[in-house]
Amino acid sequence: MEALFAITLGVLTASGVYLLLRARIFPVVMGLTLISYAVNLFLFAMGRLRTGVAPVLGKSAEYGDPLPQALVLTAIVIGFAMTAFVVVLALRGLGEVHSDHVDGREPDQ
Amino acid sequence: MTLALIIALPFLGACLPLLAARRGRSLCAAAAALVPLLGLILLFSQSSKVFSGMVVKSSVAWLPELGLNLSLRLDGLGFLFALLILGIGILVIVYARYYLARHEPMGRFFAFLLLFMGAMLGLVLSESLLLMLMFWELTSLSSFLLISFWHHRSDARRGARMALTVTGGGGLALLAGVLLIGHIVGSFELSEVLVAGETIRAHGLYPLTLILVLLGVFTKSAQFPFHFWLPQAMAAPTPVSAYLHSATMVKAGVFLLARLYPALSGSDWWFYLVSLSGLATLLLGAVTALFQHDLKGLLAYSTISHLGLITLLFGLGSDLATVAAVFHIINHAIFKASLFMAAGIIDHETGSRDMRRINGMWKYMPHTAALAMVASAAMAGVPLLNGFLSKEMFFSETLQQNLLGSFHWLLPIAATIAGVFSVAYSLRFIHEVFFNGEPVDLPKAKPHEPPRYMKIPVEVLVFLCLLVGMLPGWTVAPLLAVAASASLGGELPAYSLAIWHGFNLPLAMSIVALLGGVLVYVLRQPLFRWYEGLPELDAQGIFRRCAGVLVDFSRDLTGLLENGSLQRYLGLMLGSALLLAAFALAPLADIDGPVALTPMDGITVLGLAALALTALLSAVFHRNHLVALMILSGSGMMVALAFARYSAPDLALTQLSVEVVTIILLLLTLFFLPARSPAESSSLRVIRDLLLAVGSGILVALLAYAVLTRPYESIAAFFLENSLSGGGGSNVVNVILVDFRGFDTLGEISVLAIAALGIYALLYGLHLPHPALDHNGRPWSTDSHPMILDSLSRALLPMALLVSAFIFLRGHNLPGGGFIAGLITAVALILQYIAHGVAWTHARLRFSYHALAGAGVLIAALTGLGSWAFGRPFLTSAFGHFSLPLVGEFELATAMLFDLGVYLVVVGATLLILSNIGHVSQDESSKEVP
Amino acid sequence: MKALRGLPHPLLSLLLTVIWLMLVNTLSFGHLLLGAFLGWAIPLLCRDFLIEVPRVRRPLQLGLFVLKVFGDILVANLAVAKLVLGPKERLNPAFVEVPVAIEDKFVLAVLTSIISLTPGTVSADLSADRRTLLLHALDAPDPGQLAAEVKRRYEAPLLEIFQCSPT
Amino acid sequence: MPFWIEALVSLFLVLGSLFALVGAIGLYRLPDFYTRLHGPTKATTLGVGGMVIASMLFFAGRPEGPSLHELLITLFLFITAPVSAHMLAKAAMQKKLPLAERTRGKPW
Amino acid sequence: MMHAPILPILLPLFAGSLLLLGHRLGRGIQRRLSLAATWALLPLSVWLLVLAGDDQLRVYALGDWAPPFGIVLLLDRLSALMLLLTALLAGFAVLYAVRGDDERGPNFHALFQFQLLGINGAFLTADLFNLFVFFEILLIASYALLMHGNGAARVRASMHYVLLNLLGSSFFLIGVGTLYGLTGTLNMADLARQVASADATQAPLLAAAGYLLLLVFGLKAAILPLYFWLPRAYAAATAPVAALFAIMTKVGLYAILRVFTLIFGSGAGELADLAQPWLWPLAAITLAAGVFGALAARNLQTQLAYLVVVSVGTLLVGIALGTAEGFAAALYYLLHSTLVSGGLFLLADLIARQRGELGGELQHGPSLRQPALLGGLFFFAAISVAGLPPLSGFLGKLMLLRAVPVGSPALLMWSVLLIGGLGLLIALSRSGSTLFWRTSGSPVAEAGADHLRILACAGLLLGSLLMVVAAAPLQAYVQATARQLLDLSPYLQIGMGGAA
Amino acid sequence: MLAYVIPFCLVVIGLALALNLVRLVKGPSLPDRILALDTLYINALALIVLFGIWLGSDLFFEAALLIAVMGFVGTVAAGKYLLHGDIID
Ligand code: NA
Ligand code: NA
Repeated sequence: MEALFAITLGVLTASGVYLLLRARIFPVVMGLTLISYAVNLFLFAMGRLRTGVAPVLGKSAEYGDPLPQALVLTAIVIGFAMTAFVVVLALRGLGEVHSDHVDGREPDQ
Repeated sequence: MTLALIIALPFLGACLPLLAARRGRSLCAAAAALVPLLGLILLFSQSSKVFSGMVVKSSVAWLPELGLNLSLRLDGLGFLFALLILGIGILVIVYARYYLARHEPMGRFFAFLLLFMGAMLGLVLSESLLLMLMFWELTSLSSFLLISFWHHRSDARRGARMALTVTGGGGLALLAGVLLIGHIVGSFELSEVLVAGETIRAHGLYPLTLILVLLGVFTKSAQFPFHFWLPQAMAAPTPVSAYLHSATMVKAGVFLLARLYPALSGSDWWFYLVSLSGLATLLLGAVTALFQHDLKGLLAYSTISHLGLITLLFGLGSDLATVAAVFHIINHAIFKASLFMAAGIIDHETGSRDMRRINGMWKYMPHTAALAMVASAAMAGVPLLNGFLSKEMFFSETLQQNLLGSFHWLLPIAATIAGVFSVAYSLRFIHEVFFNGEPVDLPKAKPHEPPRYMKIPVEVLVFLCLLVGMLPGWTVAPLLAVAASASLGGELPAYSLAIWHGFNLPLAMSIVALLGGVLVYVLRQPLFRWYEGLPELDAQGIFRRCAGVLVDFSRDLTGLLENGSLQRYLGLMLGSALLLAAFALAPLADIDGPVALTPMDGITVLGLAALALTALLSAVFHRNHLVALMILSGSGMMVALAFARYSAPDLALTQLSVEVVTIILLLLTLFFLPARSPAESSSLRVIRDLLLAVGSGILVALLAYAVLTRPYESIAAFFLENSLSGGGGSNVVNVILVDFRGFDTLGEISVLAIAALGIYALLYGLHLPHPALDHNGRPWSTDSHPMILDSLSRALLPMALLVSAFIFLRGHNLPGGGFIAGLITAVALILQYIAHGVAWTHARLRFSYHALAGAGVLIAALTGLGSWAFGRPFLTSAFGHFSLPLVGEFELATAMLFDLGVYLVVVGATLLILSNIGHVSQDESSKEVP
Repeated sequence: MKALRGLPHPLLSLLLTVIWLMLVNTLSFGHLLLGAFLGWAIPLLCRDFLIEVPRVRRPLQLGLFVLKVFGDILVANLAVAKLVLGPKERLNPAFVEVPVAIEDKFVLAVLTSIISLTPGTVSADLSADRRTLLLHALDAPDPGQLAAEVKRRYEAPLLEIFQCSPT
Repeated sequence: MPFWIEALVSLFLVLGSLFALVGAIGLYRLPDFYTRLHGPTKATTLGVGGMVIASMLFFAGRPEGPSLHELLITLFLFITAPVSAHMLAKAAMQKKLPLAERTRGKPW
Repeated sequence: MMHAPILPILLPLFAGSLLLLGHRLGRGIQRRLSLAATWALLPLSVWLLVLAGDDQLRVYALGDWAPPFGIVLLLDRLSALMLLLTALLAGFAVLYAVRGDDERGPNFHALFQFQLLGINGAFLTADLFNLFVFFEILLIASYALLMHGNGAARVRASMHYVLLNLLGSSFFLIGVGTLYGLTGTLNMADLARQVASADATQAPLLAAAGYLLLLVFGLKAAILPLYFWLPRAYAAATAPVAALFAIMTKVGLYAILRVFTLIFGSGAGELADLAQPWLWPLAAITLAAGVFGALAARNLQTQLAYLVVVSVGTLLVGIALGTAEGFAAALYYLLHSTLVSGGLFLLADLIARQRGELGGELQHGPSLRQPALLGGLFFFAAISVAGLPPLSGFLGKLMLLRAVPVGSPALLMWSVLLIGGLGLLIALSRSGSTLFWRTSGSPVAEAGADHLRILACAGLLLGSLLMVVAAAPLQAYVQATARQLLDLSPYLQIGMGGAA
Repeated sequence: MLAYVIPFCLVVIGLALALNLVRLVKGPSLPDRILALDTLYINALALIVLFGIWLGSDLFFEAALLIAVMGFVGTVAAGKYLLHGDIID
């Protein structure tokens, strides 16, 4: 399963990076979202992939590594804050430079 | 201490003229002159020691490990230079008092002059080479200010910048040279360096060291090929030229030659580099001087030529030549200063410096003319004047050298030619200015003698020319002796300062030079025509062009690197990461680690495949934003399921909630953003991006797989063991969040609060036009608040809040917690915004989101602070199990208070963000947002 | 139940308390207290948002009506399953306009919800004057009959239970 | 766990999942958006209801006692599914999405 | 006393959240609160510096959880020094801001305090993931501060800055994740112990993680090829923000210094001195690119931004050396360049204000209202930045030059440093003579500069002089700091739960 | 018995999810995609409930509840977007 999981992360990353390298802000934001999915899953997987071992005491015989889960939680929240900032920055950009190009100007200009 | 005071005086005194300037020009000058006067007194207080051959030293340790100490030294050479700097300084101050116009800022002028004087004094009185170097660069800086004194003139600005660039740059080379000397000798103190000549010359780095030092010397002393800046510096007020280009600034270079003579001289490298450069400068300066029509230009090239002469003498490497060099330093300083001052008087009185227009001044200013003529004669090397004596010694030395082998005769001939031209340009100066008919078209109609006191400095100097020229043994001999012996660092050779040495070859050379000079001057017309025909070497133009090329190159390069394209920058960053990672991973023998893989099951395979597929498809469909967003949301759901599948219920909850809030956020912005991206990537760009994307994907997959198949020992066991006993909760992830690593969480909610603040500021005053049509060109529905949604959303709110409370309260022991609870509350309230609009909702939500977020952070932080009262570190948790009748046992934990803070921040920040975006399309009238 | 001072929405409070007990899955006294507290506090907190629910005149009839609706949902689903899995030609999709008499917003919302959950119909739109409900039916050979059926089967009982509109 | 409970759980699970599948099939194969809307709104909702009841029964057999909270999910879905469907139908009509040819009473 | 290390974090945290809570309070109260909180950092950090001066490492275990399990703060000489520098810079920046720049948009002071929270936290934490969190705090605050006042140029600059840093944050997480996945720990000292004992099957993976971190820090530090966000961002920022940002690149350099001495430093076994071979050439090309940028600049603020790049390259030379002398020189230069860059950004604003619409454009323009004052300050700052005597820039450069061992690398680094200095001399003399001398007409500015603004600007610039006067004790401090950094054993004690 | 029933149900729900995904990708209209997404959420809810039974764990209840809440709000927001553009107006 680890191989498939790793490949999935790879596909997520690749799709995200491709989108990140687009010129318009919305695809870029989607790329960031995909990358953050990949990164969060990666960080989470560093506690290893196991089933039925949720780290809630008394609910199972064994427990998985809770630390990466806590880290990912933090990362998700921070990622949300950042995404929100970027999209609003894009709105501001729309108001100030009238373009959704990441360089703040249409390529011909 | 005295030495330090001599140096410090001008720096401290620089404010005196600034202060005195308001009280009148004479007082200002007097205040300025007071400084070198005091310096002279202090200097002379040391004279007995110096003349007895002692080296006066003082040292204060400053940065000993750096080799930079405040150590000073006064020996004969330093004395000589200090004397010139202070003495001529006083004269220049007196002169400038009358030279500067009434409207010019005299206080500032003298302040700059005193700064420069201090730097020069520091330079010649330093014992530490590093300290000397500091003063060296200070002279460049302060001379920059002096040369650019008339900064409204572009030639002054450019001349100053050129001088600074060349001499400052040379200073940097010198710094490297000095550091190498320090490296070789192990000390920067002159007393150690000067006795280590053998070691230095034997060292492999000697040639490099010498070249670097000479770069400093040659740039400063305007030696070929760095001579070009000096004539440009003539844009300075004449007192500046008189000071900088006779006795001080340009002499700093030859001072260094004299200073380091024992340490660096005595090798072929020295001989060839120094003497050939000196020779070239000597000839070039002498010849070019003749053809200058500008009075100061002539003097500038003459200065270059004389500096060449001095350099050549040092280059010859004999003790006698060194004596001659030191002697010529003195003589040149005296006559050149007086000549510049005379030129300044002429300029001042006629308004011009063009010798073709200034004629017949003898009639208008006979006194000045007489002084100038004597000084010129000294410059030409006419007997009975000081210039003659040192030039005679020079001729004699050129005859003595035998380093050029069979070409040894070249040097005396070249020296004679230089002498010829020297006489010719001196003659031109005298003849064309003071005689040669009537003035032509001068700006000032009736030239006359300058004020009485303006001439006094010139008179003093000319008197000295005569005195030294006629009574050398009585006047200059002791000074020369101590200075030369200090430079040589040992015994003086036998030499005679007599005026008459009998008929000998040097005398013959002098006579040839005098007669030849007259001849050349008489035949000057064809020479002038020849010179005009030469391709013009406009140093300023070349310099400007060089600077232009440099700037253009910089602009091209910078534009090439920093082309303003984010895609390029991101590509570079990703490329760097791939490169570094590939480099790191190359030695990895086996990707597979020893840990066995877990088996596959159908539903997980399907889920992961769906995740990968939706990700891929959202990239494929990315140009249609909304379609891609919908597909992307599918990925988000799959991620949540993956968390659930692999034992992370809290993560699944969080992912889900954040996902939905993000979708709402993106939908809010999509309303304003274009619905589609244009197809604008070139196929090359697409290929590049695909390569980077695939590379990044492979890197992440590889890292993940490699790590997952390797064993690890984690600190997790500690958390599992202590969660209940130490943290009071059985949901270990939550206990980590609010207790073990509560500090991270505090940071995380700060990020959220800051983002909300920043977003509020971003949206402040932003009003985007409400698109009238949807992306297909149809008008939007006017039914913005459908009745069913309206009713049911209101009915759902209490239930959602209840669920929120449920998730919050059980978070410590079961999946949930303040963060998710906060998002549920926020989403439930956002639903009200969606269902009823901003105005309706705001009317019912009467609290400030700002304050809510602030209160949240504050509560969390105060909870952490509470532990201080119990002498525990920040964020130390406490919990207890309590029991009440009927209710039974229940738990209270400070962590819950902390979690409440988290909850409030999430609610406040999320609502602040979303409601304010919603507000962007509102009319100005309904602004004020909580 | 009448609204009391300090307990403005007793029914809602009760409902929330019950839901709380369901949520926590325990019947301890502590949770009863907590649930009651939340049931009291939440309506207070969001009192400006709460929708007016007309008084129930016939509680018993309401219970029967709920059961009937659940039965209809089950039956409807079997029917829909048959239509979904069967050949597409068997479908007779139609838009049907149903005039509605209910005026109360909440009850109207309940009606549209029930319509959407039951016999092959989805309430697609409500006219601006809230007088006409537009339905989409998956299989309606006779649209007129469908409209009448909806009015008879769902609207009439609701009107009776809540007595929210003069008929 | 007693056999009859297990059997009941199994029954509800199978029924629930099959209804969910029916909803998905409807979403997949029905001819236009409006017809597709019916599957998820009804069948899927009911399917989930079935599974939730199965879950309730399953956990009721454990020492902690009966588990009723799953019912809330169903309750919630029954309240929300019509609203979602209504919003989407309104949106589709706003966009004038194409109707299956056989549709009668076309509103435009 | 015991809580000392956390105070520089708590002070801005409480100030920031109070400002948030009272965001409707009057400007005056907000300003006073912000000023008080910022200036209180100064005595506090002096105290911490004195505390750190006894060469003991002070560990503050948050939540009373011992390392490596809980998060710990670490106060050593390096962190104390960085805190002091931040306090100085921030104090003057906020002083400048309260004269009106804070009114250009909402929430300035709260954001400013949160910015300090992030910076101070990053300097104090000894936990790698916590470092990530503080990085994010300082980044999000910097995004918002960069946009303070809004406007097209700021939007363009911010977009690049934000997006590049978001990618950087992803790298950070992957790096931290990989490290955790192999070592099972996050405490830097504990990581150092684990990394040191890594075998050949793990080392390449750890190295990859290390390089990802290097990239992240390099992005913050603005090292080529990652500095491109900087010129526009710094040039576009409001003056007090740009001044405060002078410390931002230094946070990246600090992180490089910390992580690549402790975790991947000389004691890292197979991975010893992981970054050093890359830092040499990077330092040189960064410096060169910065100098060319400064020469190319058409606008004063842009030129100053490139000077920041130059300073990064310069002090990276010292870090690349990996020796105590190199570190000491780099730290001295770091102090110098931060203060002077900060002061220069304020000065540029003062100048631009007196040039009307022309602002900082390097063209012939109107006369200034206070040419002597501003020109004098500019001359002073330019000397310092170009590394000419007698100011701190010279001493810093001298220390660096002396720290480079004589040999073939010296040839390269000396050349780059010295020729770079010449380039700066040319660039600054060009811009200075244009701004102050290529003028005509009467001044367009109605009045002279605000006194408090001048005080803020001059205060920072005079730091350069102060650093010369106090060069000896400062050198002693930075040398002791460098020695402390290179002596790993006390640090490693922390990872094992002991407070060394 | 459950040992056979659960895998069967997993396959059935998996199939349903796959069909949802097909509709999500295929569209053709935006309401179709939103509907598919909404259905995906509810099927995911079913999957999670199934998961809980499979693992015998009641830790999945909150996730299921949350999907119900969040999926609804997401769908409403998207629906309103299509309807009115400005979802918070
Ligand atoms: Na809106
Ligand atoms: Na129906």
